[in-house]
Amino acid sequence: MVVGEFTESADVLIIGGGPGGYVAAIRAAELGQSVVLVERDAIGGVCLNVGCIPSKALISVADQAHQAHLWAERGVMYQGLSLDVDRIQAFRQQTVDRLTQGVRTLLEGHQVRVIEGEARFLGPHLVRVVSTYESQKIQFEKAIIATGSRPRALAGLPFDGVRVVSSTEALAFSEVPEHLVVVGGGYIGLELGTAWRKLGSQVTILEATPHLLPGFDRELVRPIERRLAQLGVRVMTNARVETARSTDDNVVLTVTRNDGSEVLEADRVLVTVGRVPNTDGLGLSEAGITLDGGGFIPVNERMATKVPHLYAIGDVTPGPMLAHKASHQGLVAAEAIAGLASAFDVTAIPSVIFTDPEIASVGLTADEAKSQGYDPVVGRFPLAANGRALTLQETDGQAVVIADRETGLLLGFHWVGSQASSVIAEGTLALEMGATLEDLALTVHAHPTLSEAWMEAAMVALDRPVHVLRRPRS
Amino acid sequence: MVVGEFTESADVLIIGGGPGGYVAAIRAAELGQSVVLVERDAIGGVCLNVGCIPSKALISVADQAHQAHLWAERGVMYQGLSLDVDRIQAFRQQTVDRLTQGVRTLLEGHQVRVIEGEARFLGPHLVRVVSTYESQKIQFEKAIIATGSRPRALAGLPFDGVRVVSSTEALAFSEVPEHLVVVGGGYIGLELGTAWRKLGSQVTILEATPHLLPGFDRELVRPIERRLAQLGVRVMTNARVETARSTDDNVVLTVTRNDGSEVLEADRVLVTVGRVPNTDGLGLSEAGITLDGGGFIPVNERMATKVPHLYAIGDVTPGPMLAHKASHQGLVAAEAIAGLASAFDVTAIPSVIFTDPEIASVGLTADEAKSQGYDPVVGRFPLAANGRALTLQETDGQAVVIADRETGLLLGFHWVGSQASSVIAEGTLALEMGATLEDLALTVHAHPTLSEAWMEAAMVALDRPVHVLRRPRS
Amino acid sequence: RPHSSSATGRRALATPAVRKLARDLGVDIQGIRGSGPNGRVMAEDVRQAATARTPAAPPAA
Ligand SMILES: Cc1cc2nc3c(=O)[nH]c(=O)nc-3n(C[C@H](O)[C@H](O)[C@H](O)COP(=O)(O)OP(=O)(O)OC[C@H]3O[C@@H](n4cnc5c(N)ncnc54)[C@H](O)[C@@H]3O)c2cc1C
Ligand SMILES: Cc1cc2nc3c(=O)[nH]c(=O)nc-3n(C[C@H](O)[C@H](O)[C@H](O)COP(=O)(O)OP(=O)(O)OC[C@H]3O[C@@H](n4cnc5c(N)ncnc54)[C@H](O)[C@@H]3O)c2cc1C
Repeated sequence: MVVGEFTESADVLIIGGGPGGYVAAIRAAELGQSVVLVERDAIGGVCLNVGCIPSKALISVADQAHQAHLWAERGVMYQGLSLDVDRIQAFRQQTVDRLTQGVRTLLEGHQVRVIEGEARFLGPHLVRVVSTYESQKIQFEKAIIATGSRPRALAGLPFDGVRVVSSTEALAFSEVPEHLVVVGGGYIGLELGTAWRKLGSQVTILEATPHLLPGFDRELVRPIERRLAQLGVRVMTNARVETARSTDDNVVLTVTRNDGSEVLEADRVLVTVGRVPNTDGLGLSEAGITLDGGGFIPVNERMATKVPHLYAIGDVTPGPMLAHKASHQGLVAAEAIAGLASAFDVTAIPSVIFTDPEIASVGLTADEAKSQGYDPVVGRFPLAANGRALTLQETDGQAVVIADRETGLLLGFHWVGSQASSVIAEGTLALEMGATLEDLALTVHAHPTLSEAWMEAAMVALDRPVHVLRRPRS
Repeated sequence: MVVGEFTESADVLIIGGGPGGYVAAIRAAELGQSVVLVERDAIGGVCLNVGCIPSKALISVADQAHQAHLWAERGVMYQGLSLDVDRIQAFRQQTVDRLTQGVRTLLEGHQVRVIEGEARFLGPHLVRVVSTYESQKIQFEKAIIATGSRPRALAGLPFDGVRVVSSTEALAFSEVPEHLVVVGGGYIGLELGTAWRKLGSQVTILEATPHLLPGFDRELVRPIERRLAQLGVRVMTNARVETARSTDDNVVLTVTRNDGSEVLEADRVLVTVGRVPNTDGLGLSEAGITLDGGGFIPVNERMATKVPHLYAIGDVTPGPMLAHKASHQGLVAAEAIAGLASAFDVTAIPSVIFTDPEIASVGLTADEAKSQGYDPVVGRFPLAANGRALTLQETDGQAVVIADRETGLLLGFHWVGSQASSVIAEGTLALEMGATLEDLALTVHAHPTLSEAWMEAAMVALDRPVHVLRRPRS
Repeated sequence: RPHSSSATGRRALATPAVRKLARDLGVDIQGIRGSGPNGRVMAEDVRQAATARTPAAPPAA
């Protein structure tokens, strides 16, 4: 029971300051709403503080350390390489601080009131916000729930924050682990496992299914499997942690595979087996909201829940858990609240994985296209035949375009290789614009650039390849 | 006079095996023509042998050497960094060899007959090809002239191949110059000057006009000027070489500027003051072709010259001297010859400069848009506010989009900053597809990626910025 | 419309594939009034222009 509570009011209350919530706040304020944003932890959410940004900062440093080995044979040689983990971590933190400070400045500039504390619904138009020192109520016309997600824990291997950790701690290790075991071969496990391997750790990745990156096209994943092998990362698929026991300096894991079991000793265990939406402990039932079977909040294309004045965006809603999905939904929700006709109505959401090499994908795979009733034609172009890739010494990978055979309508773009994150945008725009193979093939692509591979892949699909030999059609 | 000459014949004769000629040869063969390709020097032309490819290979190595210094403060510390110029040059040559070998394999696979030698027209349907050992005549139905261009010499500073050199020799220096003077502040001079500076040479760049990269938007060039200054490259604008005298180990240059003159001593002088088309010495008048004032071959949109069965493509035709222009024209010429309805009918040709940072540009600048009668709206987004740029520590630069205020039609994309070469493709596709600011703003861009800056720039132009504060409209 | 292609002699607004279609069907795209947004010439506009221009062609079937 809290005494002397103060009650604020706002047109729009936003709960959660991640890439969903803070973008919604900026847009709502731009549209003239009075906005209160409640954040219990750090502005910027998972993405800016312990997700997208710090992981990519760590990966950049790790890449640099690794590049050093590769370039010796090309004439850039050094006698010794040493890593200063304190400086690496300071760089990661600076990057985070610069961006989160930027977001705070934007929120101030838009007169968004930011309140620190944990929000919980008391009713459909009222929340209580509790922080360490105080508590207050906020009354609102409309609200946007943008509380994001948290790492899923494994029953037999609970997080202890030191030896058995989530991505949050694995981004901030103050020393390079001796042996890091990554439980879960999804994108977060691969990104962080690769980074720490490049910084010197022995790394083992355990994946319960038969393949790394389940759900991704096998052919796209192959260059990553090759690179992991070259790096000396041990990958164990069909592997399950049976028992785990922590000693003073180690965790001892018993891992079973098809063919038997094995004991692994690790000084750090990173568990990345998915994320769960933060929809518990929010008092959603007081607000009248019911969750779907996965704990997500069902929304319509204007991001409204069943309770018309309550909206939800980002990781708490069904669909891919991606920052750019959260932000785009944030814009839609803010505009819908302000009375604009906006809707979440996109042809495709790209996804990027910052492994080595990177993978990016947007739209349909050939199989998905088939199951949607298309007769897909596939054009592939290897980066080994791309001049820019050669000059960068990044020839492992390929560009793949998927189109409808009859109309040439582009359906999907997939890239494994250098700078996937940068080249995928052309694919997303092509899908949104309803471009065809001819459109892509007839668009002049600068030479020598990686994106030429999209154009060449389109020419392969059109059966008029230039830089690869024509193959008998299937 | 040559005795016992042999005469071959072909449907299509192509003179010059650069990115124009070899691409035309592949496409013509694909379309069922019998093709002879004559090349006097090396298959792949300037671009693959002494242009695009080796320059970018050298730039990659130089960047790597330079990065090594930058990353120390982020915790990746190298001891005893040294450069092995032999290995660097071997890497450059390997890259070239791999690509030119690939092109030779493609030509073989398409049954293109490649003849070594120099071609010269004897008449509208006949050339003589002279090589070191032999000479022959080739009779043809149609021909494509793709003889490219060569470095322009400066009257007072003739190439001597050792001290006063063109880009060809400057790519292949067997030692890092002590002091490299670059005459000409165009893209080739800047690319190579920056690379050799990063490899340790003292570098001075002389530019006769008031600005580096004449013709480019000043605001795009500024980050490059800043970087050159940081690197310790001396840039002298409004500077002209008055006299030059070679000694045994040096060239002594007298350089005049507005305010007086100065003497520079250099062990190497790279002259890059433009390129001239290879249209002399070809016997073009025997073929009935007349040149324009600049020495270029006028062509129509099907790449045909005034003589209907003779086509010309690439650097010998008016317009930008770029490899991708040459290749696209090569496809058009080959298809036109085979009776297809193809035409060189593109909305925009992108151009990329591999300076530090890179610049890429496609479509109109604001000034050009104005002079074409548009009321342009400009959206700028700084890379310092882009998360991916921060994690790469490449925050200098910006994305600029130009659109028609009334309709939102996108007119131009300009980028200075990291990976300009990769992100520009989205801009070219947008222009070709007739996309608008709304199309770009509503296309979900993956986070964290550099291309998000295009989307943010579009939102700035639409006056609903997210990651920068709104500015009072001008 | 002050910015339509015919008024200023600017290029017709159409995608590369539609411009190719016009060439393949032998239609001058500059002369077509586009039905798409911003006066954009769509594939259908080109096909219609091609049919309209060849009334002499015998009707199919
Ligand atoms: C290691 C890692 C790497 C990732 N990399 C990428 C990537 O490269 N690209 C990508 O697109 N995605 C990436 N993601 C996923 C991305 O971080 C999420 O999709 C994104 O953060 C979701 O945004 P959101 O706004 O929905 O929620 P969040 O970012 O999770 O933000 C929710 C916020 O709400 C606050 N909150 C929760 N409950 C309450 C409450 N009751 N009261 C007040 N505040 C509350 C939380 O403290 C949090 O700050 C990564 C994730 C991880 C863990
Ligand atoms: C250092 C440098 C860097 C460059 N970087 C880039 C870049 O990054 N991107 C870009 O787009 N462009 C770049 N260029 C420009 C690019 O190289 C040219 O635009 C391109 O090579 C033109 O192609 P082409 O086929 O017209 O002619 P070329 O590549 O010049 O090929 C012409 C060929 O014809 C042969 N030839 C000439 N006369 C005869 C004859 N009489 N008989 C037989 N053969 C003959 C020549 O030997 C040559 O091989 C660069 C140029 C230089 C010098």
